[in-house]
Amino acid sequence: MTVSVEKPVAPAAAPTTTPLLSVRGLHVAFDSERGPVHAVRGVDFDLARGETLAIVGESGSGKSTTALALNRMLPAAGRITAGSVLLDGALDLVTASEAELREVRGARIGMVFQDPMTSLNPLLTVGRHLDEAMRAHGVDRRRRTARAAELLDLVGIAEPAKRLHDHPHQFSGGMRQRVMIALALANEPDVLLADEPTTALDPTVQDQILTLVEDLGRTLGTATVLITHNMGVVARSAARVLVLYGGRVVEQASTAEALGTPEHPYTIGLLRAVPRLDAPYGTRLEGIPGTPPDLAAPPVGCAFADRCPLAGDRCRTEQPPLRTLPGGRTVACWVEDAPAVLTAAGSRSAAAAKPKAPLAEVADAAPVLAVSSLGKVFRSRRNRVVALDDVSLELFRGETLGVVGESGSGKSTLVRTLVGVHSATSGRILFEGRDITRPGRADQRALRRSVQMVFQDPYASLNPRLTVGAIVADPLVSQGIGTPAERRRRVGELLERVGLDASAADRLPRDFSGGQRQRIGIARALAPEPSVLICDEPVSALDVSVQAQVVNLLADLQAELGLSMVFIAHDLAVVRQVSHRIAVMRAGRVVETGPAEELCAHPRHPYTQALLAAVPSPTPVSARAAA
Amino acid sequence: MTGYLLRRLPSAFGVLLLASFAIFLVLRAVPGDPAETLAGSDPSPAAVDAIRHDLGLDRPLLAQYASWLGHAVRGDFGRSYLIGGSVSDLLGQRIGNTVELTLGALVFSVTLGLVLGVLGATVKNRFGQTLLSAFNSVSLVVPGYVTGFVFVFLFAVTWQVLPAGGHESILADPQIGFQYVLMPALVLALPVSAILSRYVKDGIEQALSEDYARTAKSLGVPPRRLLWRHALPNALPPVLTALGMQIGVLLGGAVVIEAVFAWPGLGTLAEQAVTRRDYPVVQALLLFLVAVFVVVQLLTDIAYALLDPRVRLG
Amino acid sequence: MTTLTAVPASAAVRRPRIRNRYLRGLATPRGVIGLALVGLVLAVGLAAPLLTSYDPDFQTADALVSPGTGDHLWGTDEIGRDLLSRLLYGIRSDVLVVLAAVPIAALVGCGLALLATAHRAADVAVQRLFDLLLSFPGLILGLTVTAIMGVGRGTIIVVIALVETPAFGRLLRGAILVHRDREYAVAARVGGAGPLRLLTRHVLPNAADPVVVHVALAMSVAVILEGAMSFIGIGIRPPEASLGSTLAASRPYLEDHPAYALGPLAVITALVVGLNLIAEALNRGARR
Amino acid sequence: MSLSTFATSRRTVLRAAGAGAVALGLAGCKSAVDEKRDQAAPAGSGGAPKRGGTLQIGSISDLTPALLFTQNSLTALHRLVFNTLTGYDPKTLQPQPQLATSWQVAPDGTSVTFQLREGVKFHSGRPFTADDVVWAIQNLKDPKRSAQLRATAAVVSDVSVKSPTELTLRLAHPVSNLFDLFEFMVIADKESVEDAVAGKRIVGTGPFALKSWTPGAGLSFTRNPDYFVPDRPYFDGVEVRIIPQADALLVALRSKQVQLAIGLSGRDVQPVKDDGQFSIRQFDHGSGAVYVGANVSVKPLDDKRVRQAVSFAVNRDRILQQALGGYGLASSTPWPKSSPAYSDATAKRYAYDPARAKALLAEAGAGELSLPLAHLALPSYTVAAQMVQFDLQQVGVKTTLEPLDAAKFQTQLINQTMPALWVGGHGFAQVHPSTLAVSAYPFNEAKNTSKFSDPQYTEIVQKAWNQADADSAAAKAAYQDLSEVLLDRQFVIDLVVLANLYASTSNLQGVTQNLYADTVLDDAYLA
Repeated sequence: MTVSVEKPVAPAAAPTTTPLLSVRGLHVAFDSERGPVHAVRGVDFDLARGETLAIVGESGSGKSTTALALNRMLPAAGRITAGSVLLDGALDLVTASEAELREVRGARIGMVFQDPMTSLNPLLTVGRHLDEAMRAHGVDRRRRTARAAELLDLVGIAEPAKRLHDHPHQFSGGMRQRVMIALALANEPDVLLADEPTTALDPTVQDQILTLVEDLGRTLGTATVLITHNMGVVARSAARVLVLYGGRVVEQASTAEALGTPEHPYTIGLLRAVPRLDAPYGTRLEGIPGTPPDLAAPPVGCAFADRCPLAGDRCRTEQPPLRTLPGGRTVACWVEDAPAVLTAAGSRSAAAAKPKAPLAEVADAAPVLAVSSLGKVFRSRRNRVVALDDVSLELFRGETLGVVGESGSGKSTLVRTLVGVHSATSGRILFEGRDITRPGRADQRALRRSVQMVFQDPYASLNPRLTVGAIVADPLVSQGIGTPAERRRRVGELLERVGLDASAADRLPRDFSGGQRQRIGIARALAPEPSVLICDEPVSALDVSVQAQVVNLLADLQAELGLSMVFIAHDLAVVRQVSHRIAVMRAGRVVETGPAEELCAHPRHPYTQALLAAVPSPTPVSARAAA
Repeated sequence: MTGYLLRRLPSAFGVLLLASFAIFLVLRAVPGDPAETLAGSDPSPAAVDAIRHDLGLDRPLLAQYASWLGHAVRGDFGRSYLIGGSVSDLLGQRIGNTVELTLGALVFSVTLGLVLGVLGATVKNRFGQTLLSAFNSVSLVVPGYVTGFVFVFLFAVTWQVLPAGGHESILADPQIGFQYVLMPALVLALPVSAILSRYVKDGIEQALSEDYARTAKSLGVPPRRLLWRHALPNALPPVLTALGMQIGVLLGGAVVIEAVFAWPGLGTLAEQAVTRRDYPVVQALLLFLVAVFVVVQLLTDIAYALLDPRVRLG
Repeated sequence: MTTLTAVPASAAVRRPRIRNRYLRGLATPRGVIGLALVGLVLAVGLAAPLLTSYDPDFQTADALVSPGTGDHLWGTDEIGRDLLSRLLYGIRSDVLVVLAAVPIAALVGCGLALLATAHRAADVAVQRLFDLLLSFPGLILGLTVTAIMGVGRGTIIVVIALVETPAFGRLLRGAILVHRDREYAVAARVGGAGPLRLLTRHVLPNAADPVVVHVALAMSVAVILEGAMSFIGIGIRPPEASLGSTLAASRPYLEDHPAYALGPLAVITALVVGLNLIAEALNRGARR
Repeated sequence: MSLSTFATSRRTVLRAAGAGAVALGLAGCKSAVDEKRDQAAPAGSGGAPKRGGTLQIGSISDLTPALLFTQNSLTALHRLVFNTLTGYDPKTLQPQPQLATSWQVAPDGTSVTFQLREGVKFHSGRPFTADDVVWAIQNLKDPKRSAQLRATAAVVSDVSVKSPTELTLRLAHPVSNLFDLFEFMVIADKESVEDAVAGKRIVGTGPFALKSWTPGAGLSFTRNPDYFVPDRPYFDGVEVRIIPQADALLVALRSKQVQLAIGLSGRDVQPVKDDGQFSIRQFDHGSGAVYVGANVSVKPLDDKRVRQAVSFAVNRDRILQQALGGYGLASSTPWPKSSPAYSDATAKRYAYDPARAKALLAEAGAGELSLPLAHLALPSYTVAAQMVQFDLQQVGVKTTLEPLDAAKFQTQLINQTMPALWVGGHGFAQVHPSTLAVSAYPFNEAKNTSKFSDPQYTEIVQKAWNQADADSAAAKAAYQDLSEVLLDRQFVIDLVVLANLYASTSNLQGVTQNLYADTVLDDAYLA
């Protein structure tokens, strides 16, 4: 199957059928205070019956907007400014009437959204949801009732007839996503648009959902457009990939080609930034420097030019067209032999990376932080939740201890108990030999100085009313360290240390991107020169290219400052990347601990094994089979 | 649900008890003596003392409170100093009238609030929006006695289609009763409807921007059904909370509106009882208002639970 | 650190012209109209002695003169006082009430909210107190307080303060509870901020938005309440003019002398609409 | 429904069509507006009194049963339900027979014998006898009843009943206002009197029987078929609707919901004054007077010249015109024109004279004064107080107004805790002048709010009260002395004698009131 865009010539390679969905020159703009934001700037692709197409990109690439634009589901501020979306080669959804669109939505095109927690109406039962979906397309009442249970059964929900009467909040996240899928498939649509269907889910659940989508697609013959930022998901589920950047398609190829031999510098960079479980232990991640372009003022030339190591003058002044390469894949880049040039550069930077300090060097010392039989119970008026149950851990000097677990495993409670935000219900916490389970004033002060924390959400963890300088200096002021002048100087140093300009101190957090904010959070944590740094999912809210930057920053800081670090994440591959040792948590307990590499290579506990198995690898399936 | 209610009840009673004591004490701090009020324009100290003794006002304060509370828990709120009859009977009747007015106003304000709110959320042209928001501002701002006067002047004096004031029980004669309640209830309802319509509008707009509305839209649910079946129910809980708060406003507004329309309700009774120190009436009245507040809060919670399965089934 | 070149804060993110979010909210059409309405009313109130040569209490034998006839621009009331003067000076007395009552309510309410969030036992007590105050409709509260304190400005101020205190208290209490658990507040605690610093530096600046917005709303409620209290005869102490008392006194003459009522009605409307617009503008500014 | 009603409602609907009433769903329905009108309209028309129909009355104030035996604020009750022994002719102030058919006063004035009407029955069916009169007198003596004429009732030292229709009262001393008592004292059914003060059941002998009372809403009366005056009353029934707000009451009248409005002030009735559909009756035998009280224990008000200065400073005519709509009598004495004590000369004694006031103040050595001025926080008193304040300011007396609610005003009045000056109202000047001095609290010689006491005043009051014959020349001279002493001492500075106003639709005929302002509907009908 070939997609030729520059000259919309007759489809030579696939002449037998008209594509199910044919998108040409799609432009979408959003109204904002700062003028129109051009979120999608000329996207073209075709979708054949039964095909699974992945649209990949980081936040702001326009992938979700593209999906929403296909059946005109854009929010009020968004509008399609140009282009066409032909369904069956006949009906242009861009110009179709609302009535025609309603006929299409749900019946021809079903959608599954990212967040199963908010995508279902909390007031309607699951049965009612399914009923609504079928009612909208004229299915009569009797059939609706019968089919609702069938659909739940189809998506693998036990006791479907009974659960029809339950409300969404009575289902877990994964189950809700199954309901969403059942809804989307209720009227047996030809196209399923799945917008990040697994992003909000834990790896093990993610795996199940992807399998379900694949199976259903196969059995029902549904064509699937899978929107995701996760290369691993692409690798396991899609036949063809469309890589978006800055609202434009930069590369389009079969999954095997795109992941195996990427052509565009951005695709290459993206793949290099993804942490892999199968990479040799100690390999350094490669981030893509810089931030995505501002689409309120889109760059004249290639959108990636600012971050591209190969960018030349032409890249900055002229937009590269999609070139069709042999084999039907297309790429939008002025540089003809990007992969070759980049491989040379990449190996240089890989060589420059410092290997991780071996664990043996530090293991003989006494632990900096030791936790024994820690328990934490939350009591509300109605119920009692055991968040931590008999947790024992040790953190040695200069070591990074990774803690992995899915949502609800108690990992966040653990760190918050460690830094004294929660008080422990039972057990003991020793810091440098001192019992700080219930710290006195002096202990508290020492603890604040020595143990600092980096938070998950780069948006919520910075006080929006304070300047960056004030935020970074806050621990210093709180702990009475230094004079104002000294503090100012130190803030400058810290900002530069984490890769920001010292002038950032005068700005407010909202002026910064997610990755930059996370750097600010790290600078704040480093301010009182702590010996222990606790990172609570510091990268899980970040895009892959940025995630790699932050992971590298943390690794470097750890090595250079001799920090002891607790690194919490739900992504085993990331944890393996930075940790010396890993502890796996589940339901408030530590189920397995061990040296990072060994634990990943030879997991003992079945849960660890399941976790490892569920991590999707960005290696094409064909390549994996060959390996 | 039942358990939840049972847990709420003690605190509700606590508020009532606290209120009863506060009310009792505060009233005694008010200068002026009911016995002197009753003693007429040529009182002798003997007359005042006789009346005071008759009313039991010469007993120690705490003893008065204890005996009042003792009777009150059995539903006996004493006898009105001025009107003579049992306070429970008197209040029962007045409460009935005020409830009639308030319920009428409630029906109007909810209906108007919903209609205007839904219009506000759906009408997109600029002129319509301006018109709606102007109407809301005016309803919110113009005091009830002015609206009341204009209405009375138009409907009762000029056109003579509605009675200018007074009250006929809507239960005794629905058709006539309705005509009496129409104007005062509407006047009382206007500002409240303006507030409610804002909550409805915001709630619908909020609900329509939620992910689940997007889901429904993606399923081809028609806009009308999206609005009524999917968005509106989700918009209701905050409206309900606002409504709970507005019940107090309605009762308070009734004081003025009842005066304008000669409606024999709690408002006029309150004014009379307070200015003439008819303690038993004032005490019972204030306690009733606290009870209304407590009950409305409970009802709001219950309605919330009925509307929202997350609370109900939690 | 070779891979980490300093990343400049995205140049494309333009900074808004006005830094303060409240001012930014007020600089919208909504806010400007609101400010203009309120400002106009305040200005004529302040300039009252310049705009009219009549003492608002000066009585003449010419009662109920229509506007534009004789020496009185806006006519006279039933005891021959100049209505324009009474209107302009009435603004002053309303503004005085509002400016005294709302800050008192805000301070007391916020103080109680702080107390409530500091201590569990205090919380229960404060919550019950708010419940108690909220359970009495404003006018009934007004009647009772007036019975105790007598008619006068102090009474109105107390009543408005009593009505608005629980509103401020609940708003701030709720906001503090929310913001105290936000991640940035946890971060500040981990950074070593004590309870006081946490509150003043981190929580309060963020929790203040609803309180600031409510100041404008409370002022409009105060204006309306003053009118309603005057209606049932417990308003500002005579002979001083207030908007509400003038409006109440005008009732018998609505038909023959509509100007009598129209003046205070227009001013009250302007004030309340203006304050509501300001509140909305502030709210939008704060939300951004 | 009669033919004429149908016509009315059709007309109403047609008129209303433009008003959107059809949209309100009222067209063709039963109309509350018409219903009231229909009840009121007896069939036919002509000049002679007509029987039948129900009179709709609107009243500002409601019944206060606890105050049933005082001069009640609900004036539309007493002479409907009750009768008295005698009733004054308002013009001559001569008692006329009512329940008593004739009476003889002993020449020394210490006893009076009544012959009572035969065959009179209470609404309960029980016959009225002399025992009921005995009981009525005892009842008024009970301090709990707070009757204003208790002092006079207390003079009755002994009663002897000769037969069910004849009794003799013996008095401790002669009193000139004896027949004020009999005008005042309603004869209630003694068996139900406790029910009456509790508001449950009020039984009398009057033209109408009280059918029901809904506190705050209204009272409903039906015709007493056994009324002792033949063929009276004309109305089948009377409905009293309580409408506490003056403007709401006026609107009720203008929309013809009520045919008679009671309790409106001169200010309130301005909009209908010149409207031919309505008429305003003014009863100038008065319902009391507005006055400025002076607390003589406050310096410099202890100096009567200062009090006289206040009296000269106030422009009574302006208050009459602006605060009372011109209804009433500007006067420096408390007496209405019908009173034997009234004279033009005394009424005009304190004509508006600010210069004289200033001179008097200077003479008394009172410089710039600043005094509190209390008043009842009711609209007309508030307006009057503001005018007094303004006038006083013109002669250099600054005052601060202190509005008081009814209860507080009463407390301060009784406990002599009024500030330096206050504006209030008093009654009891419309009957025998001595009643004022013994029954109106501000004037009471023994104890009054002004804390004024003067042996000369006491002597004059006693002399006026103890007259055996209220119409004798000696009595009239005593009244003149009373006027003079009041005008000289000025502890009560009278401003305006109020007129009682009845605003009604112009077809209402025959409505009168007695000297205590109780509505009399014996001869009333709608033309």
